[in-house]
Amino acid sequence: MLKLQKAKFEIGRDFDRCVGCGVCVNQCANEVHFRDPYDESVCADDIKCVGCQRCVHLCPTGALRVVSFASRTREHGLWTSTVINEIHLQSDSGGILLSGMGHSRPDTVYWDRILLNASQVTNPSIDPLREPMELKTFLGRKPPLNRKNSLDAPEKYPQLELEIPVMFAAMSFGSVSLNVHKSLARAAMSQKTYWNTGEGGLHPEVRAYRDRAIVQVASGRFGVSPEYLEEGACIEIKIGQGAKPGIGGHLPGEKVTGEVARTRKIPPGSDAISPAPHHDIYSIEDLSQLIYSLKEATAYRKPVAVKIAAVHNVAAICSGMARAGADILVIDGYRGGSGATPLRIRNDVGIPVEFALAAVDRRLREEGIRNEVSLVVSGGIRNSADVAKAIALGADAVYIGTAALVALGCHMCQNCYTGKCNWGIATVNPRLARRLNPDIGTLRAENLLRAWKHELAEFLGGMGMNAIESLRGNRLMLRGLGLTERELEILGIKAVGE
Amino acid sequence: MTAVVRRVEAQDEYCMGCGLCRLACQVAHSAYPLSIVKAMKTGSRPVPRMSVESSADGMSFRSVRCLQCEDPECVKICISGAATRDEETGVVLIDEQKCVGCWSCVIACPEGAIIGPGTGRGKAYKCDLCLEREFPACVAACPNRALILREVEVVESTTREG
Amino acid sequence: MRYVIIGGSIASVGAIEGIRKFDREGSITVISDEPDPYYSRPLISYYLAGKIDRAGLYYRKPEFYQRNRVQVITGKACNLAPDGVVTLESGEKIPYDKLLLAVGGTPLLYDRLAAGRDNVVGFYTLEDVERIRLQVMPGIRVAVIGAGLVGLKAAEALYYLNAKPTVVDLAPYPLSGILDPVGGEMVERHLRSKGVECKLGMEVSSLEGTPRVKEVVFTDGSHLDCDMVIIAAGVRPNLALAAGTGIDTGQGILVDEHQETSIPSVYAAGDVAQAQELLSGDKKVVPILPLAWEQGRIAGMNMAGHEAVYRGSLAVNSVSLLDMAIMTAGDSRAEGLCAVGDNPPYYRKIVLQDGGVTGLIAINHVDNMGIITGMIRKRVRIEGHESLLLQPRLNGVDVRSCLPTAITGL
Amino acid sequence: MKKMLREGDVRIPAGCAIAALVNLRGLPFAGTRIADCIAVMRERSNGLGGGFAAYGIYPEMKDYYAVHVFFDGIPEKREFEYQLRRHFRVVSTGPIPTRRNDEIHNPPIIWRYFVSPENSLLAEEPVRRQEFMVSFITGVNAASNGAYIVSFGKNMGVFKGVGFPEDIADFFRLDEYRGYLWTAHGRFPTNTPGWWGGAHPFALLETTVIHNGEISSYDANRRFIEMYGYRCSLQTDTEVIAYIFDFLCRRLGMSQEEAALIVAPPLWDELAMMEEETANRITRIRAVFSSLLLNGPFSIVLATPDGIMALNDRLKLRPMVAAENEDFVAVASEEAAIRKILTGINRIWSPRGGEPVWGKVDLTHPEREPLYAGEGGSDDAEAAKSKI
Repeated sequence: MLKLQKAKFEIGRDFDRCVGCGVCVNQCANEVHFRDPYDESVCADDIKCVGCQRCVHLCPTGALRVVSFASRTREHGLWTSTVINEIHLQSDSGGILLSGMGHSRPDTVYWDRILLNASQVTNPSIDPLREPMELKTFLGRKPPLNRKNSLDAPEKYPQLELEIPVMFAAMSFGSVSLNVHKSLARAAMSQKTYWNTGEGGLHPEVRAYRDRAIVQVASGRFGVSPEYLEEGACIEIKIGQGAKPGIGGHLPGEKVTGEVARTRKIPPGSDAISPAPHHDIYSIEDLSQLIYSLKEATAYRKPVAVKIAAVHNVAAICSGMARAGADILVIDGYRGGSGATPLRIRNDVGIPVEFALAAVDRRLREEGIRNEVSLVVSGGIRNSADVAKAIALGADAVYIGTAALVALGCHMCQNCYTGKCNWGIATVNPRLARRLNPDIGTLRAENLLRAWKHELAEFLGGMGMNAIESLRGNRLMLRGLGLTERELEILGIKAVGE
Repeated sequence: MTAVVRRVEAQDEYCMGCGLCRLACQVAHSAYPLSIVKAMKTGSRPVPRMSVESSADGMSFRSVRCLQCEDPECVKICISGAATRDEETGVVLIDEQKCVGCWSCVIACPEGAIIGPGTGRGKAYKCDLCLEREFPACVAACPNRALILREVEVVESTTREG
Repeated sequence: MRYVIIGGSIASVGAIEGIRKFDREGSITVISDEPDPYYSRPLISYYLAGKIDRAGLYYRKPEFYQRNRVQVITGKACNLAPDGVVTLESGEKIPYDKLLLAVGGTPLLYDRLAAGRDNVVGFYTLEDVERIRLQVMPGIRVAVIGAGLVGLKAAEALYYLNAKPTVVDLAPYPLSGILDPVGGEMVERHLRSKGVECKLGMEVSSLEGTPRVKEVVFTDGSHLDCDMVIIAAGVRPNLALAAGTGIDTGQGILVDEHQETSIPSVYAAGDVAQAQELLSGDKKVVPILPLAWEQGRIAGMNMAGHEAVYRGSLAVNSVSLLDMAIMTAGDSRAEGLCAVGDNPPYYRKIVLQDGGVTGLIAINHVDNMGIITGMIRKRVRIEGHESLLLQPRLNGVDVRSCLPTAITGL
Repeated sequence: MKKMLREGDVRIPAGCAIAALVNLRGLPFAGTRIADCIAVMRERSNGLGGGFAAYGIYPEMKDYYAVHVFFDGIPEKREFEYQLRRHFRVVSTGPIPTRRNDEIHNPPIIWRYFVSPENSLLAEEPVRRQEFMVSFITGVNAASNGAYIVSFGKNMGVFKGVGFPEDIADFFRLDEYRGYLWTAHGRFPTNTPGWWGGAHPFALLETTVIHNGEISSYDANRRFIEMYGYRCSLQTDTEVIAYIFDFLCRRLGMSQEEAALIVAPPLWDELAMMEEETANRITRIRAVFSSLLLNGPFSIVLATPDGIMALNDRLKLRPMVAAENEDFVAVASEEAAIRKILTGINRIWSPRGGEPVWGKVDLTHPEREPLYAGEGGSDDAEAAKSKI
């Protein structure tokens, strides 16, 4: 049967420059490049190319170009080439369309429609090069404020202490390589923030960074044991994920190699299936029971976070989670990434985190409990401006997943689920995983945090502040550009010029 | 007597078999060290002084190069005096002019680090640590820091002089 | 401390370097009967072929003796008194505190066959080569007696000089000392394909013609016409000096792990010494260059009062013969696992004993063979992974990564 | 043309002059002195706001709450009085005496009531009563029905309006009042239509706040404090600062020291050098009350019947000078203003950022004689003279 699926990219090779060194051949796990056995020249099979740009980066003579496949269907506003290609793919295979990473449609990125303030005349901007800038943030439950407030019982309120309000989001060993864990764990350690194990257990080689680890308990309960719970600084219950709200996860058996299997405590080669719901959480009171079970198991020494995907009634859900005992609420917007997600779910389920955050923060304030819980958001945080805006909208801190992977070399080819990540990130294949030297990965992740730290300090100084907590929930520092009245109202911000 | 000498340390754990080190070595030892394209396309291809081997399953790789032994077998076995060890730098060199291509060093080197028989040049070649460069070309070219230049202190032992 | 070294070749050089490593003050005297000291004997075939010039023969800088403050006496030692005096033929007496005998070997057959003939030469010293150079010319028919490494290198040089060499040996195939029949026949085919004739399995009965030999006569009655004869049938250790001194000898001068002879303060090294062999532990004479230097150096260090132990001889040979690379190491002639291929022909043999490699032959595709030599030397056990070592090219695949580290010890 | 927005409709940044003078023995002196002080810093105001808070001015009515109110008109006054009488017994009422001043234009109706809580409606328990009164005051002010409660406290009052502070002092005839603690404020708002209610000091019960600066963290502070029942109707920094201190000190029962630690905590770097136990305690407090950190430039004076606390932002981005002699503590934006009114200065200094300056009144001090010769009442002047 003729396959209707079309190449997405085409390889351009400048033969004047190509010296036939074969780097492209040995680096492409998709076997796009190959040596012609007859004349030893290097050729390419375009249809296999996922556009990861690995060969382009490694070609020592700059002889390669990977460009969009030029041949397109006739223009049509509705039936675009992408739409047609997707249908062809499904009629070829009969399967669900899979993808990696987060929501891909260029819908309004509300972060970009929100602008930050700066001081002029009536108050001075503060020069971060001269004055101390404080980004320290505490996550965890705070005592209710009353005359008998519990400041003197700190042991009842364990806190995570962050030197930058940016943490590395949950990405399990198995979905990413151990070198990714090492890189992020070390960077979190040196920059004094936290990294998240994801639902895949804690590999012995990253145990050294457990003081900065958030251990995740998800519906598959992979890797969970009393020791594992003890090892993290914080326990996160994952209910949902922005890339695939309402559905479970699936790590195919071929990725469950010896190390992954051991860390997850499952037989090698078996599919690691995380069910859609936790089968012991069918209601809010069930969640509460799990939260307190985990707290009991760790003697109330660690904060417990609950992560959900941003969905329509997120405010009410978060209020319930806070009252059910969650110390940290994590909201993952529809742009949140994933190693594997059905394309349709990824692009069409969930809501932007900007609105979810605004709604949740407002709701918790209306109920007077905002100060008692911490709010962490994730899902498409791309840069320090997004971080500043999220904090001004009301978040305590953010998680970055995709941005961290991009720092490690990800080029967003969205083929994570194939396990053929040419950048050594979303793979456990030892041939590929070794491509991410964790020494380099650590440096790159650290550099990203350092750079964002500098930028956050500049934002703060510009707004006349020297402490991040003065930005938190400070929506007066935000103005909306090109947003409707209703959007502005939900975001709780004024329009530019107001 | 101690001396501080250069060593290229290979972290094979992070060698991804791209072979850019080998290419850089070739170029650095060619007539056109500044242009990969000219180096590789003008005249006969330059000989690399080191190589990268993959494991049989193709899952791991190993940088094969001269370790600049303190008591080098290649120097001991060399019949022509082409192989020498420089006292000051601790670098083992093969003088292309003197080498007669007997391959004695090839059978003596336990690292398999000497290149020659397969090149058709009739001369043995080996890593000279690119002494005239700030970094050996292979180290500079490695995209994954699998090759690291270290300066180590060694206790000098007198071997055959050049 | 007075050090005296009899002999000026590679073992002598090693000894000077060994002594000077620990003793910068003591006097060193070298007694050599060759006017040209410290040249590399294996290079004489290259010199003959014109691949290198005379200066290329010296593998130490010209100021080597001067820098190491060595006194060189050209002469021949004829007597050795164990109480500390060497007497030269000239009658000169040289006292010593430590003595090294690095007197090398004497070519076999040469004395018997060459006496009185001016076109019969050995292939051992620079002097031999200079004699050949005076006589050789294109088209000349040369009988090379001995198909060992020396004989074949001589034949190769003659081939390059457009002479017509014929290699003669009693053994049925060339390099019989280090190769097995399969390898030997491969070498023979190669020689013949280049036009080098081989008369193998033939015993030389006599050389006919005086003062110039005209033909070689074999024991089966056949004969070979020739214009020149080169004797390259191997060497035997020069034991003359040791005779009657009380120094224990076998095939050569027996030495302990410090290269010291049975008489204290008298050492021996190089082709004359019979030192411990690495694999068998027996004492053997292994007349190859790297071992001579190593033994000399060990002897030198011990002479200077620094205890150094000889690790044992391992026969390692590599020769490029008319563009064929031939390598052997260890017990190369014993039975083992083989791989043979064509185009270009290659041969690989691994001799195994007690789970470790003890010998190897490689003809062509010889890249990285040192790895296996290293395995022999370190007695690495490779059970179950033997076939890896037989792959036609080790190049490109890392043998070591295939071997579980637990058993390689690498 | 659309009417310009006033405080409460919009947030208006402003610059200011502040001054405070407190007699540590609780001896009263005339308002002339604080007016002289603030007048020195005339260029720090622009004539669009000035005001004073005075403590100890109604000794004869000290058991009743003095309520100062602005009205837009008679109907609004009538409506307010109806509300007031529902909850309080009005003991005395009348306009606050004013003097004609050419620089003061369009004053509102300015009225004063002395009231006592109506027992039937208010619980005896003081905490509950205060709670009620706060909600009454904020309720009236937030409704913006044309009635604005300027101050509501015992033996104290706030006098403020649109104009330079020395003109406001003259207008309100402050030379005729004698108090032991005075604060003054001159304002430089960045918009023109000054509103009398928008002038400072800001008062909540007996606590008054004057402030020079712009709190960059305003909305973070506001959104936090509004979770606890406050409505920041004026959208000014001063208002939110007053609420924060009210929340911390009155509602949570903290000391002013602790409150100062919350609004201007030591830098983390400084904490690292402190004793571990102290550092841990401060860290804990900051973690819990992080949203109450006042960030951006400010110098504030918080006045209560028992004294003042003056505080600069942590980086000292606004000027503030403090001085003391044997009997007085004075604080002002500029040193010259203090030198104008204080003699015999023992110490004059520029307090470090985040370090509170205290001027606590010893109300039990047996000696009740004024020291200042230039003070209003002739009796006092003579007494002072005799002392010199």
